Amino acid sequence: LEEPLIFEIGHAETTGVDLPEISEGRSRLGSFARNETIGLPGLTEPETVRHYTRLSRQNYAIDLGLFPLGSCTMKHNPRLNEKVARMPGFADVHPLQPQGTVRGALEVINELAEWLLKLTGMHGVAMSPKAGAHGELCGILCIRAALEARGDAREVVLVPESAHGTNPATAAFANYRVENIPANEDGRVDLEALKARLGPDVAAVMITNPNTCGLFERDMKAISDAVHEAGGFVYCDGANFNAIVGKVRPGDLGVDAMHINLHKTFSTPHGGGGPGSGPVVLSEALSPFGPLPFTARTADGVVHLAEEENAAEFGHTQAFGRMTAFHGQMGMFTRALSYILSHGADGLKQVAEDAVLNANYILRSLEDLLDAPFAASGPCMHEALFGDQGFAEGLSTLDLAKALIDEGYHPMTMYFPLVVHGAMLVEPTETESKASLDQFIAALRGVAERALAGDESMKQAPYYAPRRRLDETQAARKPVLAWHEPAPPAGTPTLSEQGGS
Amino acid sequence: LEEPLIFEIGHAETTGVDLPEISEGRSRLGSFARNETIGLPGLTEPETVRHYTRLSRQNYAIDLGLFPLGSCTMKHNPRLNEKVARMPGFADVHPLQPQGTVRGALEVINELAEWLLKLTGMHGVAMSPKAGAHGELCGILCIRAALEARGDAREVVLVPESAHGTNPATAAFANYRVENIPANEDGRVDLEALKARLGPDVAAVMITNPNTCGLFERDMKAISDAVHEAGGFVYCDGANFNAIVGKVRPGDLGVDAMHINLHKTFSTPHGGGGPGSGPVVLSEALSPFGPLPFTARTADGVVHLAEEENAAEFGHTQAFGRMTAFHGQMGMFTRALSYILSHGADGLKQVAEDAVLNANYILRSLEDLLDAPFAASGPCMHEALFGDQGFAEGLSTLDLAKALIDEGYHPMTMYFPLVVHGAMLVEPTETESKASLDQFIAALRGVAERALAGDESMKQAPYYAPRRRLDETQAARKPVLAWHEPAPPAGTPTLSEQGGS
Amino acid sequence: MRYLPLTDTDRSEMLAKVGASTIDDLFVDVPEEARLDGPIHGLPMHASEMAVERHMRLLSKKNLAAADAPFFLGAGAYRHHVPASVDHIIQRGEFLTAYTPYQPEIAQGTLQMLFEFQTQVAKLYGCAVANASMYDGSTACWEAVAMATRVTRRNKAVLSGALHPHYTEVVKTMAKFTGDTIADSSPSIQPSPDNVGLIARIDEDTACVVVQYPDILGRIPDLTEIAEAAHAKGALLVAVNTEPVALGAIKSPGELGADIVVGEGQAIGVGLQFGGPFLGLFAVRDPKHVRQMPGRLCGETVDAEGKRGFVLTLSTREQHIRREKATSNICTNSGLCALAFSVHMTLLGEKGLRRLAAENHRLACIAADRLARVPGVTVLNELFFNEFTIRIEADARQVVRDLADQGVLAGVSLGRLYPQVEEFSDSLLVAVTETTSEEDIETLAVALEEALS
Amino acid sequence: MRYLPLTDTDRSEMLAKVGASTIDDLFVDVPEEARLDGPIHGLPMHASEMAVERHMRLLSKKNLAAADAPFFLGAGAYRHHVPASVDHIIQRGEFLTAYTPYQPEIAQGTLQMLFEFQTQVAKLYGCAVANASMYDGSTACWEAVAMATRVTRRNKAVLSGALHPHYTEVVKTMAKFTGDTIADSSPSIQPSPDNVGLIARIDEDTACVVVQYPDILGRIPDLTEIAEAAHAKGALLVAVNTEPVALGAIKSPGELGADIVVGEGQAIGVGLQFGGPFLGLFAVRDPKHVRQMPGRLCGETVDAEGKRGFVLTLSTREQHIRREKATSNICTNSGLCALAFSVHMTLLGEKGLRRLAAENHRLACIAADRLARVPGVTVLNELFFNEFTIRIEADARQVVRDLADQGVLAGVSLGRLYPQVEEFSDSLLVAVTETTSEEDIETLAVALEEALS
Repeated sequence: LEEPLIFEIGHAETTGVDLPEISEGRSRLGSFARNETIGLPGLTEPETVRHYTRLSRQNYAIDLGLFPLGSCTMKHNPRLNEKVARMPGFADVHPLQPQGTVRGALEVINELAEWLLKLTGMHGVAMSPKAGAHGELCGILCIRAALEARGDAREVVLVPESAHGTNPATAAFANYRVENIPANEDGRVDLEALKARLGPDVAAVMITNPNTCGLFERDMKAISDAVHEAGGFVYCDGANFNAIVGKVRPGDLGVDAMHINLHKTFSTPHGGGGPGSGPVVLSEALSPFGPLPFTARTADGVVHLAEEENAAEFGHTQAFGRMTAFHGQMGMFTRALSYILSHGADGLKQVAEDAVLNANYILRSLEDLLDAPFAASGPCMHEALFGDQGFAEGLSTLDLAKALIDEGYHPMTMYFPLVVHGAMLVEPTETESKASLDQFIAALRGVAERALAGDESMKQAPYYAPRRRLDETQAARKPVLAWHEPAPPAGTPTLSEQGGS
Repeated sequence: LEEPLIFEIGHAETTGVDLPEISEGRSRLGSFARNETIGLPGLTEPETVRHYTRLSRQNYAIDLGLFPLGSCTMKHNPRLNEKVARMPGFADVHPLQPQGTVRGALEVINELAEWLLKLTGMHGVAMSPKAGAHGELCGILCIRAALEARGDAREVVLVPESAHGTNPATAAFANYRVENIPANEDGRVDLEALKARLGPDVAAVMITNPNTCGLFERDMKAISDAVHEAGGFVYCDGANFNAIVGKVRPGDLGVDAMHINLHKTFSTPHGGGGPGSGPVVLSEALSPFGPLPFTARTADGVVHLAEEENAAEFGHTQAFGRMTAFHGQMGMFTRALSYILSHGADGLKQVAEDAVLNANYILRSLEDLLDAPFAASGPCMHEALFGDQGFAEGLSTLDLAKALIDEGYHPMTMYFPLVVHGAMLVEPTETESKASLDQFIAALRGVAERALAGDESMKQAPYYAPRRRLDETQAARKPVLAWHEPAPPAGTPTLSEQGGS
Repeated sequence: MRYLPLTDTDRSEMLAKVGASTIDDLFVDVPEEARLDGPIHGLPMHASEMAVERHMRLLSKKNLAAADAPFFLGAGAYRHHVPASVDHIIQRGEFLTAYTPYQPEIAQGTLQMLFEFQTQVAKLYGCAVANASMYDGSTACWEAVAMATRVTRRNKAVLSGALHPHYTEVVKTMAKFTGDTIADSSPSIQPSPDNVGLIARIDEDTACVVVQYPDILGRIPDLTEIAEAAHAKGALLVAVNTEPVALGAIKSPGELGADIVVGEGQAIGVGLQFGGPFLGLFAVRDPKHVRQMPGRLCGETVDAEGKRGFVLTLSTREQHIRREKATSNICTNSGLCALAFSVHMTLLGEKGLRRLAAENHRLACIAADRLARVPGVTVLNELFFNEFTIRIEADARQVVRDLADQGVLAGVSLGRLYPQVEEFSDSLLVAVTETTSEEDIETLAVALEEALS
Repeated sequence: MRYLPLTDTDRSEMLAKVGASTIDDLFVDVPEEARLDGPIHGLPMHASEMAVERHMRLLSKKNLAAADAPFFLGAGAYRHHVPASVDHIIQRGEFLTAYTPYQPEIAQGTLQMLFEFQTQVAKLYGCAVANASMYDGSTACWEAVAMATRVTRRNKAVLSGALHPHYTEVVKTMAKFTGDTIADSSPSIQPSPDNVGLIARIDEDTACVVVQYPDILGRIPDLTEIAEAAHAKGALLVAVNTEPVALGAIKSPGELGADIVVGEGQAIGVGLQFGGPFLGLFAVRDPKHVRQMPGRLCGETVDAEGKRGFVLTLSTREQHIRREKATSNICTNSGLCALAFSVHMTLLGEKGLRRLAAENHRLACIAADRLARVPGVTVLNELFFNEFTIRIEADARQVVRDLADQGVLAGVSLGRLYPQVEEFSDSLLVAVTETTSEEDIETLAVALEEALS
């Protein structure tokens, strides 16, 4: 049974809440009182629960199976986190309550901040960014503010070819000119090329480490040193921090700013696209410029929230501004902290080790069949990268991915990073068992063999999903972005025609 | 992907809880300390969540679609009820806490009891029975106790042919001899036949009203009067109370005892087979014999829990005993009370009306196609009854039901009541919309037409369910009721053979 | 009404379709004099979700939740930490709002879960076969007695004095009506159970001996000895367990010779809930007794394509088929509680259950040692798992109430359980689980010391 | 570790398969001097679920939850009753643990929901098209300004003084780096918004005027007048709404001529959560502006068999395709919050939203009337929906703190929002919703009266 839209089953007169009908009273709305209908359909509770339950079953999710999206870190979302986030002291408090009534909330922010600083070896942290990309922006703005504070108007940000799309978008947004830096044949940043480009116009280098080829940038420290020597800053995209948490601290590698995706490394749910949360850790050089609000513990050990009104008290006078209203993604902080405390320092280290072990196991179980461009250069980190070399004529990475859907799996990340042709980036994460990996490997080997052998039926895959391939071209060419009352079928007389004499 | 058993994927060394390994300490277990392994597999949390999420998706449920099981009342289970049941003051209190620490819990029991008494027009209520059948037993034991108290050892309980199977089982359990009473051609109890059978040996008559043909027993009051006159009691099976709640009070019809299925009439979830909850309302004549514990409000308005220790204080000295440990299904009481308060007296009346309207709508939308044996005698109550008359040779009610699965629906109750050949009992409940009924009617008409026309393919249905027809005969003939480590495949050397020299 | 999808327009159209002019035309069979005119007098009208939630929250807050106090109650209901994922899973609509799996093709989720549950229970109890759950431990206990009478064709049950008094009461209540004979007694307040006295009561008419393990005072009876004595007289041993966590630390009743093992499963996954719904467990050691078992059974089979699948089976024992000849009138079971138990048990696994049991025992030993140092307190038990009996020089019921006023839930007084037995008034059952902190134990000790001085 | 399925046996086998002798062989690329030996010093080791839950509960209990006090805070975050079914649905694993729907064939659940959400938002805002959500209202506000500069190719934004100061601050912060010009001011504390002053600031360089509706003081500005003035100069009107419930009672910004409507959706379905995650709403009145919109868009299409389906579309605007030429760097959205909003809005429907709005307004009127009778209190607003400003003869920040000590959460002082503006110190924003009882209002009035006497 197909699930209709709420607009097709709901009515304006139906509602799933019981509220009194208000007889006309005195209004303080003046002439703004609404008289037009809005056009919102209502459903009763039984209909609502059924509609969304049925819709949900058309989704793939980590709760249903392995979700090997490289660079997206689809790991298990612990249910304790959900329970904690719903405790009334976290879920039902207003961001502007007097500080004396939200001491526990402030302690959560502070406790999480302390963990992040210790895990990264950094000096300060801006907790408020709403997502990874928002955190990137925060980091770049800190760099810009620091440079401006010393009267140094640099114009260029260097970004490797393999960077996440958000990296150049962020730099451009902050009015920087973006220049690419090439990779060496190992899949890593070409240190010499980078050094050659550094100069007084380079504000920062944005590097993802582990990078989007799933490799650790061996020369990270050397890169940082060179950038610092040239007067620039190092921004590290922390999307892949899960591969190294507890194994190495970015601060020890010379990083000046790094955002942390709480929904990746620290297991808060993706929810079909968000919300995320992207705290940014900062080096000593950048910390003074971190945005408001921020939390700090004063000498007496009490936690204080520094906002516009009291930043001066805490000596935080050079903040570059404010990234968002209120204090950031509190609902994600409680979840991430629950996760971190559950794992502890020992468990987080094990997380990185298991994530990396799982990825290498996949790499080595498939490299005989699929092209693995950097396999020879050594182990990968948390994700394994393959290319489409050897696929039969006419069959693509897309076809393999869609065929994998019919095997019961969500596909891996496709065509990213751009540096590998027909790239397939597989990130199993640490929350998969060996049995689960073995089953996935068998399925992937199966479709890979078909792609190599030229099984044309793959071009029509998926066959067994809730939908066959969807026409994205039509969607973009004639965008239908909202539901509209269907026009009456041709030939139906209009009301006036019907009633006309 | 098929979902394996936990025994096939779990390990003794794996656990989804973090508990310390206890080094051998002093033990007070003596020689009883366990040394054998138990053989329980463990899974980590990610594996556990996935296993059960995937399993759940092989179930049909009211959240997924209409569930027209006659006599089972599969209505929507409001989520507020689930939230309320989990409030710490209800979920996290021990049944033997001092009464001063559980005043609110006692108030819930009392408030719900008051509602049940007012809705039924009865005098007392035993809240502790664990389910409908347990409530039946409670009611029959009250009757037995009342009769014994007056030294009247009657031996027979009269039960109509169309009764729920639990009715005769209950009477037999209480050491009564069960005799059937016939139905008239209307599908109702034959009053004259009943009257003829009444006498000094008849302890009680057990009647379901509305009955299992979905009809209201018009002569209920006359039946009660006749039974009372003959010195017996009237037990009413309240499984179908949802059809008449707020429309008529069983107490006004002369009923002496009736159980109420909170999971039917009052929307607590069935949970794949339970838990239920079956409070029993009692007439003034039977109330003194109700089992412990019971709650009563004393003159000062304070609620007291009467248990063995204090029953005398409350004048309840003739209790026939105890049905269960503790106080009954508290978790169902909080849910049922939330539901009742949500609907209120006006809403509950509407519930009955909509349930009956929906059933009649189904009856009248199908009677032209399917044999409806009692359709001519007037409206039905909350469920519509059809028979298999006219089905093509070789096709049965079972085939129709299984074909309905392929249409996306759970089948109706089949082959019950026994008085109609190939019976199909359809109960839509009040929580279905007209659109939902129309869609179901169309599907049912479709399969009915195929059954009438002799579509042989129905005999193999379902085709699109998680499983095709299951071999119930094999299951019963060679019962496999627990998982066993599979024997090694033939030819595999045993350990001793492998190691043998 | 937020739960009623019919609109007034729908109602009019549908009345027209069924040929009725008003809804009351559909209630013609209800005698007019009994038909109610409007909403029942004296009851409130419908209320918003917010209003109902508020009302229920106020009632909830009138209770002292276990999490808000040092907590030592047991006596058949135990407080354990239940992982959040258990509650998540049982709230999946596909489990929560499904019916009894009578249509197996679209109920494999519930059925496979029940098959796994049965196996877990059987292993835990050291038995061959377990059923798909009963109402609770007390009713399962009666069902075991009834089954023993069917198997042995005798009608007398000998109950250990140390069986939970509610269980004893349920058995006696049922037997009063079925006509079975029940021999019971009160427990003897001694460091070890009175096996000699119990064995002496077994005779040639005895269908079964019913022994709780660990018993109501927390003691651990030697089932082997009793099993041998029972079997020698042709009787069955029914073992009753109210704390399944104990079986992670002590031998299973099946291993010790019990023929039928029943118990309360609440401690794993289900929670306290003021006493219900709970979870009755029922297992038999000898597979040949399966056809005399009460309750639902889930069995493995294959579908028309040969795929493994599960069905409810052997239902010829049950009331909906056998009617008055059924083995029991039980119909509804505790499916959702069985799911909670099974999920929690899967999370625990062998390793987790053993560690959980060890942690319970460790803390209970600490508590016993600490309380023994309180002047006026004597620990009765020689052996125990996570619950033991103390005797105090005061009326324990009053002490429990006084401590509750101070926010300490000290345990279950024997006076609460045996109001008629004067000599028990100085005794108190103290249960300790992994949710008890050493600080809680200290608080109890200090409060007791003050109460007794 | 309960979240890590690999056993030690697995790890050994897998290391062998990948040809490593220890796990550190896989970390060879990390310079040895930077590699950490053991767990990071000074941090605790792993903890059980019970221990973590306890720790977090203790922290939670250090906060005064809104449900436990008469509560009057608003200023961009509103407390409304969220039906239990909303939370049930967003916890379905298939919604909660899904990723961005990049594989539409197996993400129709999320996609259809987003399509429905977009339509609901568009209708509510009186617009043609809404996107699939942004981080929150404040960032959506900046995105609107940035979009206006793209559309008009001008780079000056005129902000109403009565825009939420956090929103103003976010816009100014961003503009500092992009080089756009922001003209802003503080609100004038008057019964009605200063439209004349605002309109006077619009010039030929202005890309957009940004007006909050209702504004930070709870007043309702006449958008029509501003829209006309802006359009006359070739500028766009950006309307900002922080309380979507208001739009059940007052005209939509689109209807009044706003070109871009953005806002905070938290009030419907999402809850307070100490300020996040919230839900940015973004819509445009004119469909021709769609290709300049930021954020994800979900569109209808068909699959290979002609069945209706939904996909993310027009992604050529987005960063993962356009990189440095993207319309915004936004990537993650607020999918789960959008789901909560959409479910709650579906439960409300037209009728429910209007009744909810009417109930909010009714109670707010009662509160305004009652507070006006407190000596020393003046109600500022001429018009308001569910929030209004009062002036009190005292330092409002201090009064709020003092009342909090008494367990009354009295509102948001303007001093908290505008610490630098001395003259605002006597002003207090009071928000009233359906969760406020008349008893709460009375409690506030009495407490204020005491505080001011």
